[in-house]
Amino acid sequence: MNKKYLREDIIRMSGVNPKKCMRCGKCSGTCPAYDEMEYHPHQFVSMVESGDIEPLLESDSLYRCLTCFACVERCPRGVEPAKLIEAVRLTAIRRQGANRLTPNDIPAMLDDEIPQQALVSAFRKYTK
Amino acid sequence: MQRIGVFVCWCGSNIAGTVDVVAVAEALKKEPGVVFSTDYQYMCSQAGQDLIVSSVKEHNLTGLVICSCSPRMHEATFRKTAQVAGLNPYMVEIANIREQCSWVHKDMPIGTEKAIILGKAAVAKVNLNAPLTPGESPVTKRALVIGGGIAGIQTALDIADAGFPVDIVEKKPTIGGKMAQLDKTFPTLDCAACILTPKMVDVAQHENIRIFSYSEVTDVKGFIGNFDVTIKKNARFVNEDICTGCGDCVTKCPQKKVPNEFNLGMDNRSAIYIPFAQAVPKVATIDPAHCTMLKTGKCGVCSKVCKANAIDYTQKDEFITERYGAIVVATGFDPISMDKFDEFAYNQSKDVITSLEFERLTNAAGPTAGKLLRPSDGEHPHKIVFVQCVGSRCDSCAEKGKEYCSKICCMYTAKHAMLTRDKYPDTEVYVFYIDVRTPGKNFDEFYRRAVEEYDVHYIKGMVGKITPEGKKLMVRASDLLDGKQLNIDADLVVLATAIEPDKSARSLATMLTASMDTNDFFTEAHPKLRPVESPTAGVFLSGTCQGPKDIPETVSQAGAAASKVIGLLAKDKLKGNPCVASSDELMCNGCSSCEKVCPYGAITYENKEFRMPDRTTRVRRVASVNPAVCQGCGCCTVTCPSGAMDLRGFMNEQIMAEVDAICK
Amino acid sequence: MQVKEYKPLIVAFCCNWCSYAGADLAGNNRLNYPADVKIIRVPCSCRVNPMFILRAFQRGADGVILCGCHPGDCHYTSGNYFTRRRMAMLFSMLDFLGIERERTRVEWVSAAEGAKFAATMNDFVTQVAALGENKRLEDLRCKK
Amino acid sequence: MKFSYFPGCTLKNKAKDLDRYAIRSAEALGISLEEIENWQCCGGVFTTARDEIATKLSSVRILKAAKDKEQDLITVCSACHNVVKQTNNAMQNDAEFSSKVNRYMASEGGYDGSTTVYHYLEMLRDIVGFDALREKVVKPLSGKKIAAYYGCLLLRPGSVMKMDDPENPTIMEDMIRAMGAEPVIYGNRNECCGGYVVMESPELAKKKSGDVIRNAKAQGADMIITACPLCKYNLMKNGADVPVVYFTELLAEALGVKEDTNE
Repeated sequence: MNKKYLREDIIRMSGVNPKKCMRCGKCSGTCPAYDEMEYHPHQFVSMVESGDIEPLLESDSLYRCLTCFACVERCPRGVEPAKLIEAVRLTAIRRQGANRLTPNDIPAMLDDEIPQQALVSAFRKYTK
Repeated sequence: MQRIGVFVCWCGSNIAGTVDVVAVAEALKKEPGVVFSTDYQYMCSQAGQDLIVSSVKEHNLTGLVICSCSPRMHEATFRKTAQVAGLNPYMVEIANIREQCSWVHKDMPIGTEKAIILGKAAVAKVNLNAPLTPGESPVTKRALVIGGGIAGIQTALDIADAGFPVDIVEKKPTIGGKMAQLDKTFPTLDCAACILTPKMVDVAQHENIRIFSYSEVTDVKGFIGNFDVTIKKNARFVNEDICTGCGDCVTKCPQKKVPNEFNLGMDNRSAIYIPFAQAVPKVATIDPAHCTMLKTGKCGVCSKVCKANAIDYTQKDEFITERYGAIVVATGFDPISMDKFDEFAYNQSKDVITSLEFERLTNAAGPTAGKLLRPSDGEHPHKIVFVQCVGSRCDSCAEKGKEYCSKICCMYTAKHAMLTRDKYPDTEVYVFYIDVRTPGKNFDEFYRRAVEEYDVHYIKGMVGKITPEGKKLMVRASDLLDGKQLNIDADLVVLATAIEPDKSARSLATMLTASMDTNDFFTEAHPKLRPVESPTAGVFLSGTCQGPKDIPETVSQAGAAASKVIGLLAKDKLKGNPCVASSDELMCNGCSSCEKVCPYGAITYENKEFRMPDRTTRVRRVASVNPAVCQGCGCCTVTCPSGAMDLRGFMNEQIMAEVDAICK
Repeated sequence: MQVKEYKPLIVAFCCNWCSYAGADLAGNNRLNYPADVKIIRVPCSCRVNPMFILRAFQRGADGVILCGCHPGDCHYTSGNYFTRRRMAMLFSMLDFLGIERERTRVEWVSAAEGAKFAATMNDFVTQVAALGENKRLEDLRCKK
Repeated sequence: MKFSYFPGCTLKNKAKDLDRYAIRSAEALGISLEEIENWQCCGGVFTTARDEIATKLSSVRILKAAKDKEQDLITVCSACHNVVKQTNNAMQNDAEFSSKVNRYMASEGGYDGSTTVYHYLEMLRDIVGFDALREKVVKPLSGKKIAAYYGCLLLRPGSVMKMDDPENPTIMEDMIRAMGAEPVIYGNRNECCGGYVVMESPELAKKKSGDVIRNAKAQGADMIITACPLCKYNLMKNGADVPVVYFTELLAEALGVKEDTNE
């Protein structure tokens, strides 16, 4: 996909304006999944802004975001990085055959206590 | 009927190059009212002006049209010329045939045709001109300064030194403001009290200055030169004139558990108190919310111990009305509330403090006598995290903080970090910054010294979350340059909070009809060229009420505001702009529309008696314009539904005559 | 036969503090615009009574433009906000009367915007010229 | 007083306690919760992408069901509440989204975003009132030091959820006080437990849940309460050595309706 089109598509899908970012890094300062990520919330914002999106689409970081909205809540500029990450993740899993999770993967993950909610949510986030 | 003279200027070749000036003079000769018309090379030169003066005399002219450069250039010149010739200066109109004709059109016939039309419009207007005289009003030679911080103090001292009486109104029991709470000042590190308190004493001893402490302005009427201001002196239940400030009452007062606002609640004071040792005026004040005597009628200890008999439990609020020629607003700032930023745990831990609280903690007169101790347990902190830009530079849609940069935080944080490392070398100090902004004389050098000589760890990144745990504060933050998330177990966290205008500023602005921006900072008459004047004539701005600024800037602005006030008070009379609105009382229907749109509060309504044709009298409510306050924008003239309001110099008739002349 | 080129008649109301100074700056910088524009100086854009604009159309103006300080920059603090609202009302009435919307305009021009003033006038004159003569609103009493 | 009630999938299965004590306690407080008929799962998480339509339809149908009965809607599970409330917000404020949804749902009639959604806690605060609750408590939980665990979904995004101050909430603490116990305030109460990422990275969930437990205990908690089955699971699985219970269970206990619910 054309780089510019991809950028615009993600911005439109997320409703986020990455230009509002003032590069303070508070999103990455507050992100609970930071250590698990290769690209961090502030990098999602700046890389989408510069159109450097392919590396993000390839990265496992997409599946580490907890959608806990801490970055959304605490961003001083109202940038809402989590929404941007969500849009990049959807772009990745909407590609054919790119589902992160398949029903076959599930049994190995289960234990007796795990709530349905976790399965449903994971399917929403990882599968199209 | 006017007898109009037309004078067409060549301006060398500036006009004559593209406009046939002779043809213009010739064409305008035929206009109604014109009895004389001529051209000359440089009409603004002495010879040109002489030509005008002699022509007025020779042809008995009553009105002048000068076809020349922009009125913004020489209108004043030609008005003076008219005066010399014995005419009213407002009987002159300029046709702008240079900037708006010869300079923008290249073709001679086209330029000439337009110049003639512009000339005709000016002639049509002069035909309807009437002599105008600027109103005069006396100037009360006394100034009011609202706010007794460093801005108000400096302004008052400068005005008083020039020989004019000044009153300072301060809502707290003492003057001194925020600066009195500071420890050291950047970038020289001299102690704030050492440089401020002598000035406070100067104020107290100055023969031209009166201090109304524990007081507030409750009403402002009038206009430049003559403001009638009502000041409410809150009852302090102590006779100020008798109290010697010995402090016996303070030590003996049994109610000692009142949070001390001077130390930002970090220790307690008694119900009768003197805010700090160098307070001016140094008199006690009883806090009625906490005094047992005032609440229950039982106690009276302070009254018993006072040797001067200064305690008066029956004292009432007192209202004073005074007239002033000029008002200076110096209401200052406050740090914003941290309630909406509890990711930094300000409400959860005593060891998360604001920078102003840090000032008190390191101040020798503060709650810890200058020892840097944790508020929670009084232990010495070994790891301190400073967080910059807390609440500053927030997007407006975030609705939590302020959109602007608070300007002073980078420097005072560098100061705090440096002083901490200097006094307690065993302390690790981290500063989280987004940008370090240090423009100012010796400012960046100061910040670099904190990094290079004092080993303060400056980390580019923002703190995202602070979690109090046991005795520690777990600080989670990003280090953008190293690409890491840091987890620091700090002992003390200092938040560089955004500053905002004092809450009293908004209601004061309404009283003064002075304008404010969306952040409640007062706006200047011009952001660059008139930075210490408010758009409301006679109201001046000093200090942080106008925008965030540090002490040197505040003092400079205070001096500038004082010089403007002195310039005003030095005049005996004020000449107004005669082009002001006026209302035809017979047409006015009393609807108040004009009053509502006037940005200056120049229009008031009064009941007036009118004699009717049948010799009865009737009382009607009609508008009246104060010519000293009206600035002549003309907004009211368009709003007036009955057509009673008109603007002198720009009358409806005159403008329509210009329209007609152009469209003919 | 030579057809005489149609020249529109444009009246421009300019506030003294911003737009009139902007027009002066256009002159200082020798930025050309058509001579069809004739400027009337008013203290503030809010001094312009809708009546003046109607009068201009009545008397044969083909276009009327009103220039003031930028919103927020008014010399009199709030005058141009009133202008903006009043003109919105007037223009919708002109729609009602059948006077093309393109014959009127409100433009904010600061004292520093000489280039904007010239560009605006060029644009406005072209726009009005394209509409041709204004015949809709005439004062019958003015007809000879 | 009657409300429409949406329990959600987990409350009918692994989190039956959250559901049954909620209904019992409401009854004791004079409120009857009428479960929406034929409801479908809300989807577990709200997809913030504006072009995701189909995944949000089940939530819109839940909201519409309440509207058709002219009732306000009550939810208990944090995740359900977050999804339903965010969907409702999108229906109210995103015109493009709502018109697309209404085109999908043309055959079943449209929905305009007008249903009011309460979380059970908001019902306690705004409809019952904590003072009234205090009076109804028959078995005060005095002496207990209870840490309220909000997690992320109840409070954020604050501009949409509007339940409480997202950084300094008091609603659960006030409930704890009303029940006679002492609330423990701790910083990690609004940090994430690891959520659904437990499926992808159990280590992350372990670390995050561990942080919550450690912080709550360090601040003196001897019990943690939550409104979310997934939070409960993550905390329990990752070394909670203090009890982690649903807030409704504790409420039922305080109201004296816990024992007779052994069905």
